[in-house]
Amino acid sequence: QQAPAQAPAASAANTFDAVRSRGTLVCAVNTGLAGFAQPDSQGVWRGFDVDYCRAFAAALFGDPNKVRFVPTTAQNRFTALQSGETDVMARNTTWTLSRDTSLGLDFTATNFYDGQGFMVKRSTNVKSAKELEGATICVQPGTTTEQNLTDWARANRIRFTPVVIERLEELVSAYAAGRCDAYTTDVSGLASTRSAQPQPNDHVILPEVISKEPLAPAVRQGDARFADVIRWTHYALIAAEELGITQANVQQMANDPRPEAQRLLGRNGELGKMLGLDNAWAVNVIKAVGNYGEMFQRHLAPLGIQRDESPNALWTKGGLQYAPPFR
Amino acid sequence: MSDITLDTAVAKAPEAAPRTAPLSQIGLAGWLRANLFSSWINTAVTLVVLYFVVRWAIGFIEWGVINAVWSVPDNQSQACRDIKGVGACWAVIAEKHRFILFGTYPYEEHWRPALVCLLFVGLYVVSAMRRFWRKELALIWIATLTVIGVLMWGGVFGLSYVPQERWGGLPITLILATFGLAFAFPLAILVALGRRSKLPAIKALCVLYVELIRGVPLISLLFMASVMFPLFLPEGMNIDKLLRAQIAIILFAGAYLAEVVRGGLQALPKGQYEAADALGLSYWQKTGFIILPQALRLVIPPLVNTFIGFFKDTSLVLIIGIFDLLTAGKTAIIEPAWQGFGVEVYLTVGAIYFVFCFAMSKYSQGLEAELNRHRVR
Amino acid sequence: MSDNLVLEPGASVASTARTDAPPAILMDRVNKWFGALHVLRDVTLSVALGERVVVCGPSGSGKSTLIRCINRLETHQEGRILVDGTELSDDVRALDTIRREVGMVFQSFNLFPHLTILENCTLAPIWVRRMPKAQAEELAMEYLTRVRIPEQAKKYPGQLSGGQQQRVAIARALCMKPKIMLFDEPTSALDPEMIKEVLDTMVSLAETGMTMICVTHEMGFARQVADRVVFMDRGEIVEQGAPADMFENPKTDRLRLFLSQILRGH
Amino acid sequence: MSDNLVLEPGASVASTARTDAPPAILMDRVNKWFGALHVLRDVTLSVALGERVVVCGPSGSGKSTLIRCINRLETHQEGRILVDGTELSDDVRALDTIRREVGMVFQSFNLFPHLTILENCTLAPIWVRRMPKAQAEELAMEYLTRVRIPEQAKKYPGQLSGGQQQRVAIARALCMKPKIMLFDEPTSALDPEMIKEVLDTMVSLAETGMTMICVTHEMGFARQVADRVVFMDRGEIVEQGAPADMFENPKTDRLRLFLSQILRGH
Amino acid sequence: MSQTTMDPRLLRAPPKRKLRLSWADERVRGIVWQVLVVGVVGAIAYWLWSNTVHNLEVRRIATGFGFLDREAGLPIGESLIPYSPTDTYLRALTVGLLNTLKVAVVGIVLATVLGTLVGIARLSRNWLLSKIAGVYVEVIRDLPLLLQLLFWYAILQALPGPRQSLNPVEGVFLSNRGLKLPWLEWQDAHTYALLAFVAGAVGTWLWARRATALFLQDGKPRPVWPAALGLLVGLPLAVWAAFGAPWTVDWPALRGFNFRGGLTMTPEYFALLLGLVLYTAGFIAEIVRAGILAVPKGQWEAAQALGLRPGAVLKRIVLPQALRVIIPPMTSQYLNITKNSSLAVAIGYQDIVSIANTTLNQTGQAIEGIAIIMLVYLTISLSISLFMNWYNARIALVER
Ligand SMILES: Nc1ncnc2c1ncn2[C@@H]1O[C@H](COP(=O)(O)OP(=O)(O)OP(=O)(O)O)[C@@H](O)[C@H]1O
Ligand SMILES: Nc1ncnc2c1ncn2[C@@H]1O[C@H](COP(=O)(O)OP(=O)(O)OP(=O)(O)O)[C@@H](O)[C@H]1O
Ligand SMILES: [Mg+2]
Ligand SMILES: [Mg+2]
Repeated sequence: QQAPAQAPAASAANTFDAVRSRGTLVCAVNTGLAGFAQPDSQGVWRGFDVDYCRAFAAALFGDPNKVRFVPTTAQNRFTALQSGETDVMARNTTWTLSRDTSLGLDFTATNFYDGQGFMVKRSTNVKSAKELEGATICVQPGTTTEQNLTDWARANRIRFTPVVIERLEELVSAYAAGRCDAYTTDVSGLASTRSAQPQPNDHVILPEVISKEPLAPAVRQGDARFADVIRWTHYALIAAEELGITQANVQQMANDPRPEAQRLLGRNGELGKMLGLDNAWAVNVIKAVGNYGEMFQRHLAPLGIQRDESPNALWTKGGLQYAPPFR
Repeated sequence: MSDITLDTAVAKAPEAAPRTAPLSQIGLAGWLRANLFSSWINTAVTLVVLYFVVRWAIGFIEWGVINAVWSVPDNQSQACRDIKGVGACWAVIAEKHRFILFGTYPYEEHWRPALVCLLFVGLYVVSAMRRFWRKELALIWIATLTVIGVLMWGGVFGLSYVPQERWGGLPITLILATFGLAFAFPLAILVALGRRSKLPAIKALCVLYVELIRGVPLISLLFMASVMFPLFLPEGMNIDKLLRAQIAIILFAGAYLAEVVRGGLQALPKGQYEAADALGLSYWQKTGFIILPQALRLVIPPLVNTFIGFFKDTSLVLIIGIFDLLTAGKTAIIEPAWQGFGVEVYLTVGAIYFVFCFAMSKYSQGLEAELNRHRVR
Repeated sequence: MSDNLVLEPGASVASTARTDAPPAILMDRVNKWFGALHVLRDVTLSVALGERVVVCGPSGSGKSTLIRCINRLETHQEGRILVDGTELSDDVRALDTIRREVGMVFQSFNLFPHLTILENCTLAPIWVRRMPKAQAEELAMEYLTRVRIPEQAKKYPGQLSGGQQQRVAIARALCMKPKIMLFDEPTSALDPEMIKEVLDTMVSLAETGMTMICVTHEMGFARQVADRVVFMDRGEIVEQGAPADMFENPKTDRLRLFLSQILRGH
Repeated sequence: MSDNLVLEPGASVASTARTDAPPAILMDRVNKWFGALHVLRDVTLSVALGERVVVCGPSGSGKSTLIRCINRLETHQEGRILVDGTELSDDVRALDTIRREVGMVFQSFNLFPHLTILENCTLAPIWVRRMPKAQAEELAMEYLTRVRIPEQAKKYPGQLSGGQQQRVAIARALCMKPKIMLFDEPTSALDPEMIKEVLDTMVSLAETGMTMICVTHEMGFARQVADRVVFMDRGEIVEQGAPADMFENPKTDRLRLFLSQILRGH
Repeated sequence: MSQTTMDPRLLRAPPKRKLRLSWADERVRGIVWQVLVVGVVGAIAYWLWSNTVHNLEVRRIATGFGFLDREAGLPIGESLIPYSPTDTYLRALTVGLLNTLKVAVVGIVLATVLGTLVGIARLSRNWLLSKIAGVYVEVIRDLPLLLQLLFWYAILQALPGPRQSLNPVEGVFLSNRGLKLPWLEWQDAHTYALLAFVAGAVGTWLWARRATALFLQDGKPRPVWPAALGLLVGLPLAVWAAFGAPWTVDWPALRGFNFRGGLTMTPEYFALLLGLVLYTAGFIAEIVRAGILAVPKGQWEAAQALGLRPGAVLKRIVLPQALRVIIPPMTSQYLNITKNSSLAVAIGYQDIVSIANTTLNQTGQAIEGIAIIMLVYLTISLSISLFMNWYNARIALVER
């Protein structure tokens, strides 16, 4: 299974050096998905994924602004990464075995645990996805979503009429206008769509989650060092939250006596050097974007995405977000 | 003879004075009668059309002006939501117009793409004027396009560097269309010449290219540029997305323009070719000095029409995720606060496209009439 | 064949009009405006059956408009026009009747380029007169022989010279067996050598006793066949009379001026 | 009839041709086909330096093709053509040489409408002869003065009358200082009053001793300047000789017929 | 003179020419040029090809069309043939192709009709009508088609939901789920009645031709409509009755979430069709107008002067001449409508591009996916061109 990775290794092996010598990181993001990546009225990219890109840049260069965002569609996201047009992809992409193995990519660490669900209008009085027999369902093509839906419908003997629209905005507005009875995508997407509706309470996200959708940033296969930086940046964000280090208090926390905090913040040990980075890398990251919880709060909570009791909660609170030890 | 002329001039024969036509023939009444109510069927048509036009116009004015919301305090789109369906929410334009026009270009640097748009318009205006139809025009184009590149990218003369992914909105549309034309044009000339060549292999190659491209939709070429192009290049070499789309548009435009140019070449009398041959001019001298200057002049009106087509077609890059005017417009309404105001944004974007295309099409019609008058004389 | 053309057996002497019969065309104080432009002013004209009238006058004087009013290619706005006893009005049936009775030959031939010569000639007899095709073709060949181009029947108009085309146009009009023929400067778009062949055809047509109104500046033709010459200027009939009389003794200055001009021109 | 054919190359009875010098043009049993159509049949013709030859013959007899073969606007398929000692073949360099030596004037002028008169005349000297622009313009003005239209130099062809345009075309050809001039019916697209001015120009050119081959039906011109008249029919040279001789005593029936036609036509 | 014609030299055919190997030889130069150009193009093509092969290998992207037999698993909203997600990719693509054809064919017919009407309206003597038609043409032609499609789709979505759907006539529902019409429960009898109707149409056409021929023979006009009535209405009815006149109407009814039964026209299809038809009609209108204006006024007048009625003038004189001018540009509009139907992908109508696109996304086989799209369009374009050229040649034949 390693064989295919050999040839790209030639060019991918030095992604780290290439990025460092270029001085900017090129990060693939969604063309527009509320909460995750989307330009605001002034044309500045904002969102959860976007902040991850900034965090990577802060880790690599100590400056969160040394990043360029390349909007990608569902079709060209993988080619954009394969061809070297982008260095890293933080674009709500599900980590699957086939993608990990056959596309010449490496997924790093799951930064968001998602799962596919359904949303309906409250007025339909539907309480469970099983009641969707005969419904019209809005779905995006060319993604795992579409296949999950057909698998699930077959398993549950449900007939449905699909409305398949490529661009998300269109799909959402089709649902909102009542073109479909139900809208299916990852729960996070549902939540963000729901919160964007004039009356969010008119929409219900059904309890069934029909798939696992771990979203993870991906890099080209072959440069383990670069992948490490990406992976550990994520872990730094988690660890910061575990340790209570925030954007606001990261300077004061430098004096925090806890050894793990000392190591994370580069006061103690050479963890940054080991990654090939500055020892203050984690400080830079947190200064730029805050910790994981802050990012979540900033971008996803306003969309109505629950964190408590979801897999995205810290492991200490019953979730799955867990950082390996910084030592 | 001359005295007769004199006679008539002095002594006019008695004649019935020209009467004015009956009132029903002239003036407003005459005009109305002739143009709107000349027969009962005509009258019926007039009334029906009038009814619909008036009803639609009143409805539109009510929605678009009287009941419209023009602005809201920062992102509080609730006022807009309340009147949805009854009035337009122009507040979305007030809030998002700079994003629609310039996309993700750095906000403080928006004067640069704005200047670029003005330069493009200036370029079009200058190219439209017949007194600039000289060789120097090519220099003007090269100079302007260079300045545009400098402005957009920056990185020199104290302008900050702006990478290509941050460009967006109207400049992208103008760049795709104009650079598309500028590069497709020489290609088109070569292909058109090739298609008329006596050498069978070259001719076949050109025919194949033109027919292949014209037989498939532009979006399949754009898909190819976006998905397949990276496969064509050696590893490690990559071309950014805008450039790939630009190449697809150039290849596409090249085929259509080649047919336009070929039309001009065919319209040129054979005698011009023969006279040039008889003077001993070589093939390239003949082509450059005699054939092309005349043939291209003949095809300027269809050229402008083709250009309008490309201008509109650049909107298809939406499908591969490039932030042109239309994509920027659509992206503007992703933000939760502004979702659902597509019609307002589409109308605005449509108005921008319309202004450009309408101006060009009027110009081409005028030019065509003028050139035809020339040819008749 | 010639009996097809001779409308009244007694009409062999073509010199004078029979004023006793009801007039073929009667125009009574006809007025016409194009917008505010007064193009026909109180025109009163009566043409007897079998009479041959030549209309002349300076350019823009309303000659074409006059004869185009007769088969209602233009509508007049005041006054009355009676053709063969039928009054021209908005009535569609009256118009159909009149158009069948009146043949017209245009300056620019107006043959139908997508039909052969024979088809050009048989079109109206078949679809308007509902004549069987074979009979219509026979008739058409007769008239084509009459204008001396039967051998061109299978060709298309584009393949014929101008003079030949104009003769086809005459044959086409004759195929409807009209009582009245209108000619609007039938020779002015032709080269000199072709003018003669068309004029010859018209002369021989005149000799059959056909009622004709012809706008032309061919004074030779007028002298040879016209019973009457009508001189128009600025939308009025200024003077009319026998050709010899008119040309030798013009009564009005306007006619004198006109004659001097066209004679100088030739 | 075939015994009347005069085909021997030595048959030139031209009065002033210098037969001692090598011939300017030598065509030896030239044959040409358009597809299956045999347009030139064993044409053998020798034109001495300084000789003036007029070619005439009925339409379609191959006159244009003959002279267009001389500067290879058409390619012949059999036989040899030598121009000023260089043989015409697929060789591009030979062709370049020949085209510089041979000037051509067309029936329809073929001036370049987008260039001024002066630019029309200097184009080839500058780009083919690589003459400095100033010198080329001086030369052009000299020839334009020769054809008596120096004052039009800055105008565009569209602003000139037909006769003037044809004189520009002659000047344009002369600017390449050709040894031989070819004329293909240079006056037949002109109005009568303009024919004379072009013919005058050609006569004065002939007086400078230029080698000329001219396709024309202007018999007056032929009589005045031609050393020899060549009569072609159906792709063959049927008869040739001094103009006076040819016109007064045509030896073949075909020439006699032809002469009677063109004389009647005029 | 005939002696000359018999001249044996006349029968001689042109000789073949020999090639001389020299750079100065025109033909040698020609060959060298061609080899050079074709070589360069070939080299570029080879370079791209070898890169592609290498990249495919490296990225482990399988090539070949084997994936066509695999299960697609992609849901399709509307289909002319039975389809379920368990079917193969090949079948899914076939569904897409049929959907493309459905839009293209219906679009061509409607755009031609609308365009002709608008073109004639622009020539109308009614000032208001002609001005409105003019404004329509200008506006429609100066806006990108994609924008128009999005606009119409947005408008259609603003229709009320199925529960509040407009119900202008019993059994007809218009909602944001599309247009629902009552439809017969199809039985064999209906198939036979339909066949009878087709036969009736052919019969009517034959009779119309015969009537014209007879009319040309004896000049007696024979009305076509009684026969048409009998053949087009009577015959199918009789056949239907003979099979027992089954008559069960499938009324669309709101059950659960959606209407069940009846005939559906989805908003996606409708928006695409509307957009394409309105857009293309703008161009066709101009073509028709130019075609009619190309017939000189003298032709109208001459025909009128011969006593032809307005209908006959149009049919026998003006249209045959106008068509010559109209057909070639019309062909390119038909090609455009077909190619533009690919924009369906933007508004969720599942045409060939949309399905091939999803396929290449799921299988990663970009080259094959795009090759399929191109091949389909090239084939359609070529067929339309051939048909229109044939038709053009046929009517050109009438002229010369
Ligand atoms: N369709 C029209 N609309 C407006 N004015 C017209 C129209 N047709 C003719 N006229 C005007 O009416 C006047 C009479 O025109 P008419 O063609 O009858 O003159 P004419 O005597 O036939 O001239 P000619 O000898 O040049 O043919 C002219 O001034 C002409 O400009
Ligand atoms: N390019 C061509 N292709 C085919 N046939 C041609 C071509 N050019 C000329 N011909 C034919 O060759 C024959 C000779 O033509 P050519 O033009 O030399 O005659 P010509 O004597 O100059 O006649 P004219 O007095 O009409 O100019 C004619 O039958 C003509 O139809
Ligand atoms: Mg007139
Ligand atoms: Mg000739």
